[in-house]
Amino acid sequence: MLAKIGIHSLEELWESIPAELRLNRALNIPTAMSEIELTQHFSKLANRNRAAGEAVCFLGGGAYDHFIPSVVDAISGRSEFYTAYTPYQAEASQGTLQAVFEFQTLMAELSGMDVSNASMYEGGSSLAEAVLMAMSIAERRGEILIAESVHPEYLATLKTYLANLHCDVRVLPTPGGFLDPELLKKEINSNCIAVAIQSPNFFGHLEEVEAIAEIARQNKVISIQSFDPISLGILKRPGDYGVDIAVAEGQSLGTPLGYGGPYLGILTCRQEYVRKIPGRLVGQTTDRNGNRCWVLTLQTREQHIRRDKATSNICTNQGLYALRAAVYLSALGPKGLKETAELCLRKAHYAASQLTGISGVEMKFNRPFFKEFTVKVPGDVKSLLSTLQDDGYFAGLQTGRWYPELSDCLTVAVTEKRTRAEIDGLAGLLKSTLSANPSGKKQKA
Amino acid sequence: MLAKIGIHSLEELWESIPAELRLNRALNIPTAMSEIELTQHFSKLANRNRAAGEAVCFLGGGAYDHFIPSVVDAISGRSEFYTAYTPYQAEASQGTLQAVFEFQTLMAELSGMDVSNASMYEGGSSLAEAVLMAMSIAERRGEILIAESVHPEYLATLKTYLANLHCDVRVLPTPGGFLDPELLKKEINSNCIAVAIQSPNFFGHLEEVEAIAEIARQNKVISIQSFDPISLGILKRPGDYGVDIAVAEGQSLGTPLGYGGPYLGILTCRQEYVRKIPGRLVGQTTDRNGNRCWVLTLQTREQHIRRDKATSNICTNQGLYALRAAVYLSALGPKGLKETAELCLRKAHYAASQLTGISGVEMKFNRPFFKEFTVKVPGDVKSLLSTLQDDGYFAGLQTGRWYPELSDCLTVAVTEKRTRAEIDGLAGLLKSTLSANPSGKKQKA
Amino acid sequence: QSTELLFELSKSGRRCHMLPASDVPDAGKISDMIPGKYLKETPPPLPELGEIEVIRHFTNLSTRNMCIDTNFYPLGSCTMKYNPKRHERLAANPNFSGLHPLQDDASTQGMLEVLWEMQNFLSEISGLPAVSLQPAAGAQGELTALFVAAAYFRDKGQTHRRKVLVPDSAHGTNPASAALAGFETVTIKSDANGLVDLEDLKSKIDEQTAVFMITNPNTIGLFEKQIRQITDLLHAHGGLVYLDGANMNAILGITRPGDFGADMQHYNVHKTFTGPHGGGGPGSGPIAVRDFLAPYLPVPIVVKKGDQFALEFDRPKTIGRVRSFFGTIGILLRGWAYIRTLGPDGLKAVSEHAVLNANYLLALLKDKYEVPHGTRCMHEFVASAKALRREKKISAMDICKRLLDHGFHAPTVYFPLVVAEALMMEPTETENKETLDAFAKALISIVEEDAAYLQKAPHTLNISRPDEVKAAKTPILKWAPTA
Amino acid sequence: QSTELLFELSKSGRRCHMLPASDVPDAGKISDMIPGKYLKETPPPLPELGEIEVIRHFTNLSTRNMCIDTNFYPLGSCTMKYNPKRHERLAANPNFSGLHPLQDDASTQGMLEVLWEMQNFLSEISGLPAVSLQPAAGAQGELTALFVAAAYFRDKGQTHRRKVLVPDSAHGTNPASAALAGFETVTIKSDANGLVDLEDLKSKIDEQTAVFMITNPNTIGLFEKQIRQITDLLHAHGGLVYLDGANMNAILGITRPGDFGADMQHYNVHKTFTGPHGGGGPGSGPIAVRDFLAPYLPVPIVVKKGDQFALEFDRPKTIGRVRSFFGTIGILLRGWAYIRTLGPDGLKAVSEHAVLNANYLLALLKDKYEVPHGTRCMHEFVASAKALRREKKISAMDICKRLLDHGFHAPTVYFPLVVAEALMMEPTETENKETLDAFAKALISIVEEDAAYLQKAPHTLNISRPDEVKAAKTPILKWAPTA
Repeated sequence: MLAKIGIHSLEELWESIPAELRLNRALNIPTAMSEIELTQHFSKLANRNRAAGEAVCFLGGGAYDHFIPSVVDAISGRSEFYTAYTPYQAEASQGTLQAVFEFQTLMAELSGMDVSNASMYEGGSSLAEAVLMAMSIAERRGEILIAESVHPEYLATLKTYLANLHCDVRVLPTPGGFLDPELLKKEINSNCIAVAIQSPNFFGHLEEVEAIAEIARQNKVISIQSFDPISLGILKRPGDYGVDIAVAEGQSLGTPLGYGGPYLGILTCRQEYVRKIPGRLVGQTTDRNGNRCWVLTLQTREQHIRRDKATSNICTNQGLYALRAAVYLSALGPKGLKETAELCLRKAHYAASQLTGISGVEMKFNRPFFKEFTVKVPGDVKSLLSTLQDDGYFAGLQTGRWYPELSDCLTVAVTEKRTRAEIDGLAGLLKSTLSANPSGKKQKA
Repeated sequence: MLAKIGIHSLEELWESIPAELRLNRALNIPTAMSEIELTQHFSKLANRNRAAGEAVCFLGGGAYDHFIPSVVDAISGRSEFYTAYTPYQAEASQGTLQAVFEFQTLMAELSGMDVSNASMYEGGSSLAEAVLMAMSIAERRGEILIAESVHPEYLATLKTYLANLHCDVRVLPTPGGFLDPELLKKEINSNCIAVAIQSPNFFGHLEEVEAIAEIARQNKVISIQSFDPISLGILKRPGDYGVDIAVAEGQSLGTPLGYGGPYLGILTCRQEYVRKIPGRLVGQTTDRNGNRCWVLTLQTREQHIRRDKATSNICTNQGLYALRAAVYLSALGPKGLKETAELCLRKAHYAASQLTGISGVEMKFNRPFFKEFTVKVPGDVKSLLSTLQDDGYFAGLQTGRWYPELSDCLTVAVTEKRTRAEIDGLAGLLKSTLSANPSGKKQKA
Repeated sequence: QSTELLFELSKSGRRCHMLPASDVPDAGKISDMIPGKYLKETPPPLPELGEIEVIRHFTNLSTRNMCIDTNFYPLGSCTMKYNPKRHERLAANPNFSGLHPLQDDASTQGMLEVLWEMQNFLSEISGLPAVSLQPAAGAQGELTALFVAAAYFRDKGQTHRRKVLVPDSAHGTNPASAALAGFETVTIKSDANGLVDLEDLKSKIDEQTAVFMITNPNTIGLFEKQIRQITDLLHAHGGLVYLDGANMNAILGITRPGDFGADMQHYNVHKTFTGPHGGGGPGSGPIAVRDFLAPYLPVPIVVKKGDQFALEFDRPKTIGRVRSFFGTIGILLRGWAYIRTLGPDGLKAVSEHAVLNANYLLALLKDKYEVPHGTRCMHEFVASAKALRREKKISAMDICKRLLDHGFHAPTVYFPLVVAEALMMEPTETENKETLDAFAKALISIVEEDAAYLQKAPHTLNISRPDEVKAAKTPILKWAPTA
Repeated sequence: QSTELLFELSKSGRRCHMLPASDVPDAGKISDMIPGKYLKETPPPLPELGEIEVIRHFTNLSTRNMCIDTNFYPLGSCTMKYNPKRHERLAANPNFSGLHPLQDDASTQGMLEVLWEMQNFLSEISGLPAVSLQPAAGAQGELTALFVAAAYFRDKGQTHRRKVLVPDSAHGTNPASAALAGFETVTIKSDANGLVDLEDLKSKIDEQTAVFMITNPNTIGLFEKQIRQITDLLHAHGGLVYLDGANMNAILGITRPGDFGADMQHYNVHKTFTGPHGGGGPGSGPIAVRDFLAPYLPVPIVVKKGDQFALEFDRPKTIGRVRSFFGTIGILLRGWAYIRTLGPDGLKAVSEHAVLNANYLLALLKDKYEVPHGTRCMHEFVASAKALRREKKISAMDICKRLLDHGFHAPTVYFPLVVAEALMMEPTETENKETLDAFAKALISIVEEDAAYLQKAPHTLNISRPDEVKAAKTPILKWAPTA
């Protein structure tokens, strides 16, 4: 090969790199490992983790321990899907293109919205992109209203995205565990571009989506809802409420917890905003023989053609996880989704009743909830959680980590995987821990 | 569908089954479980097993804890391979057929023999089938000689297979840990049909294959060797020694321990016996356009055509595990196989030196060994093993389980996966256990 | 993509799997550890490939297969039904797949519980009390059952019972197994209805008869209505009845071999309880037998003592072993999972839908294809292309090959031997109506095509028909550099 | 096989995944738990399918893709190299894949150690001391770096720096990211050699310049020899240099962005460190920056305190977050495993072979294809079909489509914009000589073919060329019953 190129040594490959810029030493990283060594090393590291599967997981906060049917792994493990690139060459990529088209349809059906894109990174940046999209629709800068009950990390993401765009983010307080529409009515004004809420929200409670979408509409403000896909097995959908843009973290739809990623951003909207939607879109068309087929379409919206006029820079998205979600929803079907949602609801409500049956434990907010809820507990929450963890329970999130005023609270998520025995186990352990030591700190033997 | 058939109820489907023969109750088996429940139940059962991966495994005896490169699982996990049937329709099965043809070639290269079939069930029945094949070659009944150092379960299988065929199995003793060729010379006679040995044998030691094959040849007796595929990275091959039929347990070639199955039987032989070989064979041919392709061939030997004249009834074999072996050997290549064998050898010899460095522990036999060896230990072997197991070591096999006269022995296998730290750990623990309590029973705290 | 062989792709020096360096103290040369006379200088001439080459080669090969996950596979008697993905996930659980077969029972209690349950399930489904999970495949199960029968008669001093009776419609493994168990085979004819000819049976049964091997439903897809008379007849003559369990998919929870008089049966776990077929294995062929045959079963058997499970080896009358270690665990686990997820109602529904689908397909086809043995069937039926061959020069094989073009795997052809130009079709319960409709439509369209065109089928696959005669005449069974 | 959509295959009542019954005490109707006004009577109209239908549908769809495991994929700048299977096995380890992102650090020490090492590796490879693993993809990494730059200038009171300079050969995401970070884009021309036109740069740089975004090696596959002059120039004007790391595959262990003057860079872990591309994601786009920019990086960062690892959130000048949770862990794990299995020598060999392969392919093609920017390249090069188009009416697109017939994925076409009829080819280090030879042979044979035939290519795939204009004119973005 060197001869064909016309060089005599590999060294000559680098002749265009000025000598003084070359690294004249080996990189300071560990030397190579064989697969056997890597496997053994990784296994030791794995033993220093305690996975959700090794404890009983009541953690939520945007990432949920839902069951993943084996069909999902079977399909996404096919290398034709996972080692393919973005389907630029439609003729050689109909598999991916059709699957994404099906994902788009499923997302539209699920959310009740008109259109979905091919996916976003994850829930937080999806919300930020939805706001950017609203700004693009409004064709002006202005204020963004957002409920404090939205996931705090989504809010942080939004603030970072808007930091340089001369667009203020105003957080509307939610002291009752939800955004009071009356407050919104007071705060909304003609400078506002969008109002963003999450329902079920970070505390697990439902927002008054219908009223908020209506107030937004009356004020010509774009309404944005971040939703929980599983909840839509029983709850009204964003589209039913008339919201303009609906986004979600799609992790619940067949993605492992994975310490937070890769996850799946979902972004859907009303038909009229279709040309403002960020990211990729797959469209149906026909080939020269009149056969139905699929292509990436409306690419002129994308940054690689519009370049500096783009309102989003998203390029690679979450193709493989969109596929997983499509397989997940195909496997569940409408009845499976409804049953899953109902199991979450029933088990979460049972858990709430068992926990609040313990002296000193009470619901923080008196609001309807789906699979997650926030309770007030006596004593130091952090050490209480640590005690429960020692006994095999990830009992919930320390709400005060994000909301200092809720430092006595615990946010508990219950999926369809949790059994009555596990819920009773948590309640029993919490009760005994609290009664043994009301400060929440377990006395070590 | 009922209307098309012309019936009104599912019940009518059974009208050809006399009513009195029908089961008029539900089967007495547990009621249906969803995938979630099954997963949770199975996970509890799994926790009641202690896998080789959760302890340090020095167990061998025909099943070895070799490393399986990830490429093996990646390929055998493709449903085009694992959900296909026997390749009866060659045009729709070229994938399987070519892979099996490659397996046959790899087995022939590995063993140094002329021909391999498409696989057998596992090592024990492969040896039995090799003997049946020898009987078919000899075209008579007569005596089978077999070394006592062959895997005792292979011997048991052989005896079962021959129980009704008027063919005696005579076991030749191996007091020195191998079959002494001089003994064979004495015992062999004109009534003998075949002599079977295993090298490395059940104790881990090498047999005098060359001498034994030569004695067999001189006596017009078929020589059969059961071999260890991994050992052939450094050892002379059955074909190099001139044995007539070489069989093996192929588990070492990419098959998980799996509590004993599915495993992979290998059967290879000299060219002249090709039409006596049991099981399926894939052959190369051309299609009508002259393209090279593959088909099942020499099927007239098989029972579904010869029926009651068949000398084997094997039908389904181990297609998927033959594929795994083919991928395994492709992944290793000649250098990888040699390095694997050399690591086994070096680590086994290091382990032997460390163990026999302990007072009271000594090699049982003074014979060359590959990756497995048998030592004499003081005290009660069974409770010693149980003590070591409590501390995380499957230290070896209690040789006396199969050979009462070796009740003070331990057979230890060491693969390339074992690290120096693990070997030192075993030696250290054995030493401290024996010195604390020479009877081998650890005093519990 | 390329169909070059691994060996043709090999280039010296390429590596895929890398090994670590030895971490134990250097003990010198290999020949210091093993005398040189046992050693070979160079390793076997395996191909040398990089990882991308290994993966592309086998991945591209895989695409040259039809399989259940991509195509309908109505291969009669082989019961190619869908293999649920949950089974694959469970079987890969490292706390099952990583167990060494010689670990002590205390460290394998979860495994033993599954196997113990599986013994019980198979016993209940067959109506026969004792089960051995050991046989590695259906054919070995047959053989094992005949070993058991031989041991039983030997034990009873009836070594004169040398005959095994086998219907002419039986699977080819039946007579082969009989021969290997030391018996002589006597063939029993089928009658005009495709059932065992009772008169022929009566004329051949005698005091030398050891076993009658019957498949029920038989390979024509019919239930042997006279099964009770047959089994009574055998028992009256001191013989045993062996039930070839290949077609159990038709009768789960509907009728039980033990109840209709069988003394022994095997199962194909990979058929009835949907282990994947793996392109030709692994199988798993457990057997179930009556109480009086239990002592002869292979060892070990799983027993429960209190709340502990154990392998029992101490069974003095055992035939011994038919393989090393316990059995084809990976397939047994899948079968167990199948039974646990279906339960009694689900298992019965399997057979209901298997039989429903077969009858529906039969109804769709019977006007265009001759079905010699009636208009109703159990889980499969056998059509004949005899008339088509005579009238249109279209053979069963031509139909098969042309079906491949339509994206359907072919049915079993030229079996059973009692039907000329046989096309044996088993749709199984896992296929839906649309698939059966499409398959019937394809079959019907094929008989309207030009015979010369059909004789050249398939037209759209990777290869056209292979020359099988050439393959058998001068067999090329491995690649060689000069070939 | 069928290309019916899921929704067209749906039949009422079919089920795949079954759920267990509720095991908690019945608390009544759903509307007793949630007021009816929030509830919907019927669930969303998802398709209803059995498991065999789900699996067959998606399995058959998969066969309508080219992918790395089956085909050569010389997609320039996308670095489609082989993805080792060991990475997939590791990433599936339940003790990694099963971690909840909000577990406390004490329960995730193994994970944090991997991530901490990965930060260090990426720092060492780039020569830039501080790393954030958070960005979800390369484009988000770019954006994050520009957020960091904006925060830095704001912190320094230099809010007047509004301009981001971008070469005309840059990736399209560069100007888009600049716009989203609130900057204005100024385009810098390429010179005749395909490098940054230094004079144009000098003429446009001023005190309003915030950042110069440079890709090096650039998208033409050339190393920007004057990189040191460029970076000195920027620094002299108080600006920062951002290195688009899409082409890092060419320079691992050879030269480091930090050493040639870059202040910030992103990585595409899925390109350089071979995360699988997933048919369009997930990606992972970590960034590395100089010390003085470190305070602005997103939170959290992994820190080591004694022998414990922890997530550090308390970084007062941080830009905040660009996504929720830590980052694209699954891809980062694969990247980490890649670096650990290659080591320093292996990483350098990656770049050596990537550049060797590209130069070899270039040498094979240069007599038949115009390569406007010289006869040597780094890891990729850009050929032009301009002359072919003029002389033979063969467009870059025609060549691409015809390559598909040969079993090769097409190169990147019509990019970079500075080359007419561009064909951007990147073979990567994982392809062997035989593949490059076959690919070159196909490319050379294509230009001898009839233009009309090429314009109708591909001829052998599942579909012929789709009507993209129609797709964009009246977009059909989802299935509807009447469509």
